[in-house]
Amino acid sequence: MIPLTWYLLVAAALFCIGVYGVLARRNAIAILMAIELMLNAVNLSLVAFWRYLHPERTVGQAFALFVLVVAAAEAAAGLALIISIYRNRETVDVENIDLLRG
Amino acid sequence: MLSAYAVVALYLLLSLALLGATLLLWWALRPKKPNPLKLEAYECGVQTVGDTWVQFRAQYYIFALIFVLFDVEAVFLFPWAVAYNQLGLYAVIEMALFLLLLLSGLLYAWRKGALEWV
Amino acid sequence: MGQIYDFIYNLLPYLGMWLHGFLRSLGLSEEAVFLVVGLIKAFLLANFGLIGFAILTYVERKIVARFQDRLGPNVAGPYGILQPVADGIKLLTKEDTMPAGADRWVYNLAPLIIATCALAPLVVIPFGPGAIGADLHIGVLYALAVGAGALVGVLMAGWGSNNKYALLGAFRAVAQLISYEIPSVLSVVIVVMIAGTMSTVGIVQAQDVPYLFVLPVAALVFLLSGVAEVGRTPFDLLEAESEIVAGFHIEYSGMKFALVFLGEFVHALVVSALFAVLFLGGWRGPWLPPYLWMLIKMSVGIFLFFWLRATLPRIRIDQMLNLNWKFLTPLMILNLIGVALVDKGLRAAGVSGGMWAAGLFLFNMAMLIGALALPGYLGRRARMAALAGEAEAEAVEAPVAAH
Amino acid sequence: MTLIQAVFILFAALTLGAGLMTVLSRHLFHAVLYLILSLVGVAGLFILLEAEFLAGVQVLIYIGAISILIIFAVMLTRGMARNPGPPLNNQSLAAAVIAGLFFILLAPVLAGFPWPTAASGVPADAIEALGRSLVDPNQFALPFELASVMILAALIGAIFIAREKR
Repeated sequence: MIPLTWYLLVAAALFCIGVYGVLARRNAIAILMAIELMLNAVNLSLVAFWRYLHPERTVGQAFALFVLVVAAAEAAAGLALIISIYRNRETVDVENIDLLRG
Repeated sequence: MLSAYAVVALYLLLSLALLGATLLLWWALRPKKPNPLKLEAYECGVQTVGDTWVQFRAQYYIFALIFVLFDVEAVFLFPWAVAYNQLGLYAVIEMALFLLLLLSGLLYAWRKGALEWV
Repeated sequence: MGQIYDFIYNLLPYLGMWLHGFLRSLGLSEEAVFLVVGLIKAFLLANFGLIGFAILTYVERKIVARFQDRLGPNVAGPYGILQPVADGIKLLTKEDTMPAGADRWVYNLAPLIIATCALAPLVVIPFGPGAIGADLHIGVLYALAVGAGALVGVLMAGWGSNNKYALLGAFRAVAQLISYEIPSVLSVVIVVMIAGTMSTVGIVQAQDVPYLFVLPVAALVFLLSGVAEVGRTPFDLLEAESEIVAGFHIEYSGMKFALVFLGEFVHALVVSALFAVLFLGGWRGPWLPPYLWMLIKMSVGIFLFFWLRATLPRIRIDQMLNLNWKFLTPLMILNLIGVALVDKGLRAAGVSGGMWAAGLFLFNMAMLIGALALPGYLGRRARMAALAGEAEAEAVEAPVAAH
Repeated sequence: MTLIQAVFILFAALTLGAGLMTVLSRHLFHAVLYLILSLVGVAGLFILLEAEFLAGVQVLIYIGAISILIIFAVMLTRGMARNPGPPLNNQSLAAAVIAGLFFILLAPVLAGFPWPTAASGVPADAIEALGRSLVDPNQFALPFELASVMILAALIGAIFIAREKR
C-alpha cells in the first residue's frame, strides 16, 4: 500500500515546480502551462485526500471536476488574451507587457 | 479494479513494443544512401520559398476553444448519464438547463460570425 | 453434432478456461496466471489490430476497385491476396528520409504515438461474453480519451516535419478531428444514459433491442462523425492529395509512413467496432457464435466506410465545419434532452420493452425529419429573399438604364 | 518495495521530471509536449488512487483538448516560438529559491502530520454516486449549474477577445 504522504509530497513538488515556472518564465504561454501544472497538483492532492480519508463520499472527485472546469476556462480565456496581445504588440513576453494600456 | 488496468498497461506497452520492433526491423533492412537533395522539404518538387511558418488563421483557435469548452461539458454529462436511471425528472431538467446555457453560447458564437470560416 | 456446435459457439470461453487450467497445472500462482493470461490477451489484441490493418488495405482496394469497375490487386498470389505482404516488404526496404531542419525526436516519435493511440481502444472491445481485454468501468470513456491522444501525434508530425504542407495539414486534421469529437461524444452519452453504464460489456448486455432501433439519430451521428474522425472521404480534406499533397504525413517514408497509415485503418476498425458495440448489440445475435456476430457487425461499419469513399467527392473545409457546428452539435444537444425527457415520460407511463423502444424510435425519427427539413426550408427562404432582392435591384436600375 | 509502489514511483518520476522539463524547456513546443507527458503521469497516479473516471477525464480534457489549445496558441504566436530568447527572466534564481523554500517548508508538515485513513475502499458505484451528487440539490447542484455559467462566460469572453476584427 502506498502511504498518503507520498501522494501529498508529489503534489507539493509539482505545485512548487509550477510556482517556479510562473515566477521565472518570460513567455506568457509558458506561464499558463505552469499554472496548469499547479492546478494538476491541487487535483492530485484532492483525489488523494478523497481516496484516503472519505472514499465513500463524492466530494473529492466532484471538486476535482470543478477544478478541471476552472482550468479549461482559464486556458481558453487566458490564451485568447495572449493571442490578442500578440496580434497588437507582436510579443508574448511578459517583461514587455507591463503597461495597463498599450 | 487495478488488475484490469494492469491488462491495459500490458496491452499498451506490448503494442508499442510491436510497433517499435517493426521500426527496428526496417532500420536493419533499409538502404542508407544519404543525399542532401533527399533531405529537402517536399513541396511537389518546387524549391521551398520562405519559411515554414506561414500565417495561420486565428479561426483555428476559435474552433479549438469552442471544442474545449464543449468537451468539458460532455465530461459532466458522463457521470450524470451513468446515474440517469436512478434520477428523477428534476435531474433531467437540471441537465437540460446546463445544456441549454451552453447551446446559447454556441448561438452567440454563431450570431457573432465566429463560426464562419471565410 | 450438438457438442461440436457448442464447442464452436463457446470457443473463446473454452479456450480461456483451458488456458487457465493449463497454467495452473504448471504450478503458477493465481497472480502469475492472471499476468500470463493478460499478456496473451494483449498479444492477441495487438495482432488483431495489426493483421486487421493488413487485411483491410487489401479489402479496401478490392472493394473500391469493384465500385469503379476495375479488378484491383490481382498479381501477388491468387486474387492478389498476398498484396499486403508485398506492400509490407516494399515498405520495409524503403529508405528513411528525414527533412533537414526536422525536429528529430518529435518527428520520429509521432508515428509511434499515432499508431499506439489508434490501437489502444481495442482493449475494451468485447468479442463475446468474457472475451474482452479489460472490462473497465469507464470503457467507452477510455476509448474516446485514448483516441484523442492521436491528436497530439498528428500535431507532432506536422510540427516536426518542418514543412508548410505538413503543418497546414496537421492544423486542418486537428480542426476536423476536434470538431467531430463533440457530436460523437454526445451520441455516446445518450447510449450511456439509456444503458446506465460506461462499461462496453454492460452496454452490450443492456441492448435487448439494438440501440440502432431505439436511438437512430445518435447512431447516424456517431457513424457520420466516425467517418469524419477517421478522415475518410467525404471528410478526407485533411489529406487532400490535390491541395496539400498528403497532409501531415507528407514527409514520412517507409515504415514510419506505414505506421501513420496503420493508425488510419485501425481507427476505422475501432470506430466500426464501437459502432457495433454501442448500436448494433455487440456480440449478441441468434445461432452464430458471439465472436462471429461481432466480426460481422464490425464489417458492416467498415463496408460503409469503403462504400462512402468510393461514392462521394470531398467537401470543403467550411462545409465540414458548418455541418458540425451549425447542425450536428445543436441537433445532438437537443436530441439528448429530448431522449431523456421522452424516456422519463415513457417510463412514468409504465411503458417498457418493445413499446418503449418504438416510442423512442418514433421520437427520434420525428426529430430527424424535422432537423433535415429545417435547413432546407431556411435555405429556400434565403434563396427566395436573395432572388427578390435582385429583382428589386433590377427594377430600380432599369429606369436609370432607359434614361 | 511492492510492485504497486514501484509503479507509483515510476508515475511520480514521470510527472515531476516532465513537469520540471516543462518549466525549463527552451523550446515552447517541447514544453507543451513535456506538459502532456506530465499530465499522463498524473492520470496514472489517478488510476493508482482508483479514481478511474478522473483519469479518463484527465486524458480526454487535458491531453485531448487543453494541450491542443495550447499548441494552437503556440503556433499562432509562432514569432516567439521560432527564435526564443532566454526562456527565463532575471528573477529566475529568486524564483527557484522561493519555490524550493516553499517545498522545504511544506514537506515536513505533509510528511509529519498523522493523517487519519479511512478503512473503507472505493465503492463500486463511485461514478454513479458522483453523477447523483452532481444534480443533488443538497450537494453540488448549484456549483454544477454555475460551472455551466462559467463555461458560457469563458466561451463568450474568449470568442470576443480572440475574434479577428474586420
